[in-house]
Amino acid sequence: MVVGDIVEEVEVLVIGAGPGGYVAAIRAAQLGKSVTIVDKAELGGVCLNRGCIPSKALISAAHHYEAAKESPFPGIETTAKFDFAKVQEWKQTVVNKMTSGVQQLLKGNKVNVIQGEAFFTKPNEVRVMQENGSQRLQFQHCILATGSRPIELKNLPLGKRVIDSTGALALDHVPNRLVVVGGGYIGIELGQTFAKFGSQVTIIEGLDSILALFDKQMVRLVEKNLKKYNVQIETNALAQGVEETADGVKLTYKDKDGNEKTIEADYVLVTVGRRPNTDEIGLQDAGIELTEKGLVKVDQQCRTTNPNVFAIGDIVPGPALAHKASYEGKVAAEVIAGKPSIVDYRCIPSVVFSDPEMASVGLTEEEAKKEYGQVAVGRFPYAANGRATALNATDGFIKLVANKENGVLVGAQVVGVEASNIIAELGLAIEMSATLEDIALTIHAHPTLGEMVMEAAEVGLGEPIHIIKG
Amino acid sequence: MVVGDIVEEVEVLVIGAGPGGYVAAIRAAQLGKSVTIVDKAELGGVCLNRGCIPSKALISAAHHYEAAKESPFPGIETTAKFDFAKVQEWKQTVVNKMTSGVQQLLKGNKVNVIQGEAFFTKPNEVRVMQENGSQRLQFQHCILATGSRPIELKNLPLGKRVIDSTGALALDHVPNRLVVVGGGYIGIELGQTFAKFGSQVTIIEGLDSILALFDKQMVRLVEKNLKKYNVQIETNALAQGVEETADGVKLTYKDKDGNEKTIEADYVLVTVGRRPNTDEIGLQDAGIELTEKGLVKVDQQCRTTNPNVFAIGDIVPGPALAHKASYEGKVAAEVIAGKPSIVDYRCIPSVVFSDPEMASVGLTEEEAKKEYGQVAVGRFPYAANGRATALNATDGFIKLVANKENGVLVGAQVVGVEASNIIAELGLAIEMSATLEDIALTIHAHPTLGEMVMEAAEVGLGEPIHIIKG
Amino acid sequence: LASHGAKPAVMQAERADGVKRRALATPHVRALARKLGVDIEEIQGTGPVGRVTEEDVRRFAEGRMAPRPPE
Ligand SMILES: Cc1cc2nc3c(=O)[nH]c(=O)nc-3n(C[C@H](O)[C@H](O)[C@H](O)COP(=O)(O)OP(=O)(O)OC[C@H]3O[C@@H](n4cnc5c(N)ncnc54)[C@H](O)[C@@H]3O)c2cc1C
Ligand SMILES: Cc1cc2nc3c(=O)[nH]c(=O)nc-3n(C[C@H](O)[C@H](O)[C@H](O)COP(=O)(O)OP(=O)(O)OC[C@H]3O[C@@H](n4cnc5c(N)ncnc54)[C@H](O)[C@@H]3O)c2cc1C
Repeated sequence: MVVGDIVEEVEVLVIGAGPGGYVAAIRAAQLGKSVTIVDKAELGGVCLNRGCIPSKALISAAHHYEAAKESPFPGIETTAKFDFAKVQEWKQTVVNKMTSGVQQLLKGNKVNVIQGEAFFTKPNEVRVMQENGSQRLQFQHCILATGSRPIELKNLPLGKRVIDSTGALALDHVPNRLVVVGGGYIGIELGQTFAKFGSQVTIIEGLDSILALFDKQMVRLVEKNLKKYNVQIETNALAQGVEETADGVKLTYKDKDGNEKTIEADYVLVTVGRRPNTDEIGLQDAGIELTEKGLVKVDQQCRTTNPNVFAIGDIVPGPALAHKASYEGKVAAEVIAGKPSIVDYRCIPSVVFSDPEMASVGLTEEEAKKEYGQVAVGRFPYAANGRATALNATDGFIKLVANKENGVLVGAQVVGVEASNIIAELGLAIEMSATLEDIALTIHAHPTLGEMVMEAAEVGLGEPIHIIKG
Repeated sequence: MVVGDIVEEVEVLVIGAGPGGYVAAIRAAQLGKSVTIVDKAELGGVCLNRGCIPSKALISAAHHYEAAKESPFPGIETTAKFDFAKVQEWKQTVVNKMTSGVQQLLKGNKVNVIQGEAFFTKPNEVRVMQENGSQRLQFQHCILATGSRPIELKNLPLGKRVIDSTGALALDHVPNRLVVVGGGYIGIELGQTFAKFGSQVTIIEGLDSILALFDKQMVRLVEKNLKKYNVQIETNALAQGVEETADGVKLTYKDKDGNEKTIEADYVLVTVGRRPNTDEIGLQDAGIELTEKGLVKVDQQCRTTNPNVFAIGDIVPGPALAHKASYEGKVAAEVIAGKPSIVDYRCIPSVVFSDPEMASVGLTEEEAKKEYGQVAVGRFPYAANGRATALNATDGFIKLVANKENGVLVGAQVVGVEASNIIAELGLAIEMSATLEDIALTIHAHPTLGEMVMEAAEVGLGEPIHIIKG
Repeated sequence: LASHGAKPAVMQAERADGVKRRALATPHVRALARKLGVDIEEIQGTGPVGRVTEEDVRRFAEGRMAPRPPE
């Protein structure tokens, strides 16, 4: 390991190997660039190690456990028990499969991987701190993808029993009582999962609804399922402080009427948002400016105020989602390789792996009304779909929102089984400027959940087949 | 009930209340027509009563049983047993829900429903035979949707132990040994379902592969799963005859080497195809001509050689699928209501609810090569997808086929978990003449199965992220 | 095999039939062409990869666009 002042030259340097960085590195290498990627922790970033992948593994295990614990199919009797340590072990094999996949992909694309923490020392140079020393790297172009970390609240400092999403994903047992502070998608996904495994869960939410960014009618179906597991939801409630006791933790909060309350639990899970990792990488030394919110300022090509440095993913404005990070990663890599790419999407889907699943893309009805005045809306219930009925999963609906003037789809929301997969067609539809008529005239296979997309479009056109016109 | 010679006048008469007929009736009524629909059996046709819906209900019950019997999730231990009579009862509630739904939809759209068997007596008149007499109906327009029935082979006459798909769906117990003659999609769906419930299944297929209309590489994954259940597959084998014994049935067949063999079973299920119900409805009296194959000749508007009679669904050329019948039903209804509709689809998806599921839309690689010369193909494996890994369902792939000249998607095949839902986006893509680039640049949510669609498009463009470029 | 000899009106469960080489246009644009009484196959598309757009159909229907030269 080189210590000190020998400077290595790299063509493209990527800092951070999450879904933004590693995708950018691969694309840049594919386009002929010589690429080096630096990460201070595991390849795959938050997403593969402490985010999307481990959470979805636990969610699918919990779902499987639940489906066998209480068979939804008359005539099929099932029983289930679990060994949480083994579930966690399996989750880790899923994570390892994905991260070693990233390692192979980087290798296969001849990307040079360095383990270490990078910070800028000059507009075109970083220092990488490693276990046994440090290294200087001078770059022609740099892609910054350092991601984000959980917000820690002053009055709820992390500790043995006050944990963030990373801590919750690493628990070696299922807590008896779990309090989740923050009912956003991460809090709900994790809270519902532990509730399925048997935790008594309470959710403390500051706003007047959990999952406040989603349609109220969608959220109602998730709340219904949470009730099944005796999850208590306190909305308009403000966490005040915590006190760790010998064998637990006490949380005090103000409930919606302003009364101070105390709740005891084994763990308090704080999921109140994430903050960008922009504070310890010497951005000022590289002439990289931040927005008021502490995010990196970028143009349409993901270029920062330093023309040789690009930034992508959770550290730049926009929804903090893995697929947005990857998309931007490709754009930045292509721009560096001389292609005329820009960030030019019409929509970014967002999916919550709650039970039932929720997914949304483009505008909601209210947003579309503001934007276009008149809108055409088509809503179709799972209960009227043959496949959903045969799956015994009839809770849910699909809603399409179109600009009334020209019929072009501008938004869609889905809640129900497989919402995460149904949303794909609707994202493509929006990107293609498909109209409701385009969707209604596209033959969808019977009996599939996709038929609901076609039928919702017919409802929007005023010609529903499988529901009575209102 | 009117017997004899009083003739009732109807504006639009629909014969057959399957997914072709009932959808046509609803659409015609919506467009202001006064509609009467006649069916000799239950509303919903084969599809709801003896086809898609009951088969998919049994398939999902079997899937659930299997998933609990052998938990695919380490750390989750489950057990399962079943009571087939109760499963059948539940299946019937699913069917009843759907058929009573159709009844309500017809009522809500003010469609007049008559129970009885119709046949033409004149170009604009039918007689309807009912339990207590008959009735004459004169129509301005008629939509013929009499569907199809299983083919009965001369040498395998149906009996107590030689059954067709209708008989198999109605079994009140799981046979110990089941022989399926015909490895098309219906045979495989039913055979695999009974195998999951514990039957020892043998499939006798005349061609050199089961599911011969599908890509060999897709079929291989289904075969692999069938092997897990010890299903024996005899290809290039010809059933010769059956003999019912006291407590079983013997099937003789010629195997691929021409050797005559005998196999004993509890039931022989014959699924060798279906034939159109065009033979007993007096078509010649109405001036309605058939094709050489016995299907009703129709033009682009579903009009028969009798200009006031339209025909749709399984009795006209094209794939015998419920969604094709419904699509044609809408076209015929709209034409009758004076709209300029025609049968104008680019593609019809077909789905097999095997394990894993298979789905196909548009052209295969070979077909596309013939049509376009050069093609671009993108294939992406489930094993490289995060969601599939977290679901522990990594068997499968997605394949996209584009016209190389302009990049326009012309076909797609999917085998793997949720193929039935993934195919929806690809059907829309083909109808929209989306290019591989359109699909690759559409942001697909992480971690979802839909990402594979985007990645397959990137493979087709030569820029894969999550697999190494071959 | 006797069954193969007896060929009544046999319908195989056909797989999806092919995508024909036809004008590139979405279902909505094809429907619009029918409403306006024009043959979409005659229209020279101006959209991406030669797609016939809604605007192309309207212009063609109003006689503001020449038919596509025969190939
Ligand atoms: C519990 C949870 C569940 C989630 N579920 C989903 C989901 O289902 N779908 C979804 O789209 N998103 C989900 N997310 C969000 C998703 O994980 C992020 O949006 C995504 O990881 C952002 O990618 P990124 O590349 O910008 O950064 P990150 O994934 O955060 O990666 C940043 C990388 O940079 C490295 N790094 C940071 N600073 C330095 C430095 N100075 N030097 C070297 N390396 C550095 C870090 O070690 C890290 O590996 C979830 C998040 C959490 C916490
Ligand atoms: C086991 C099985 C599984 C299947 N699975 C699928 C699947 O998953 N997906 C799919 O798309 N397709 C599937 N199919 C095929 C699908 O069922 C048919 O394509 C579809 O039902 C055809 O619809 P139709 O309206 O043309 O006719 P049908 O559904 O056959 O309905 C015809 C109706 O006409 C009535 N009728 C006939 N003659 C007369 C008369 N003279 N007078 C009055 N009424 C009359 C009949 O009683 C019947 O109700 C399956 C079929 C079977 C057998």
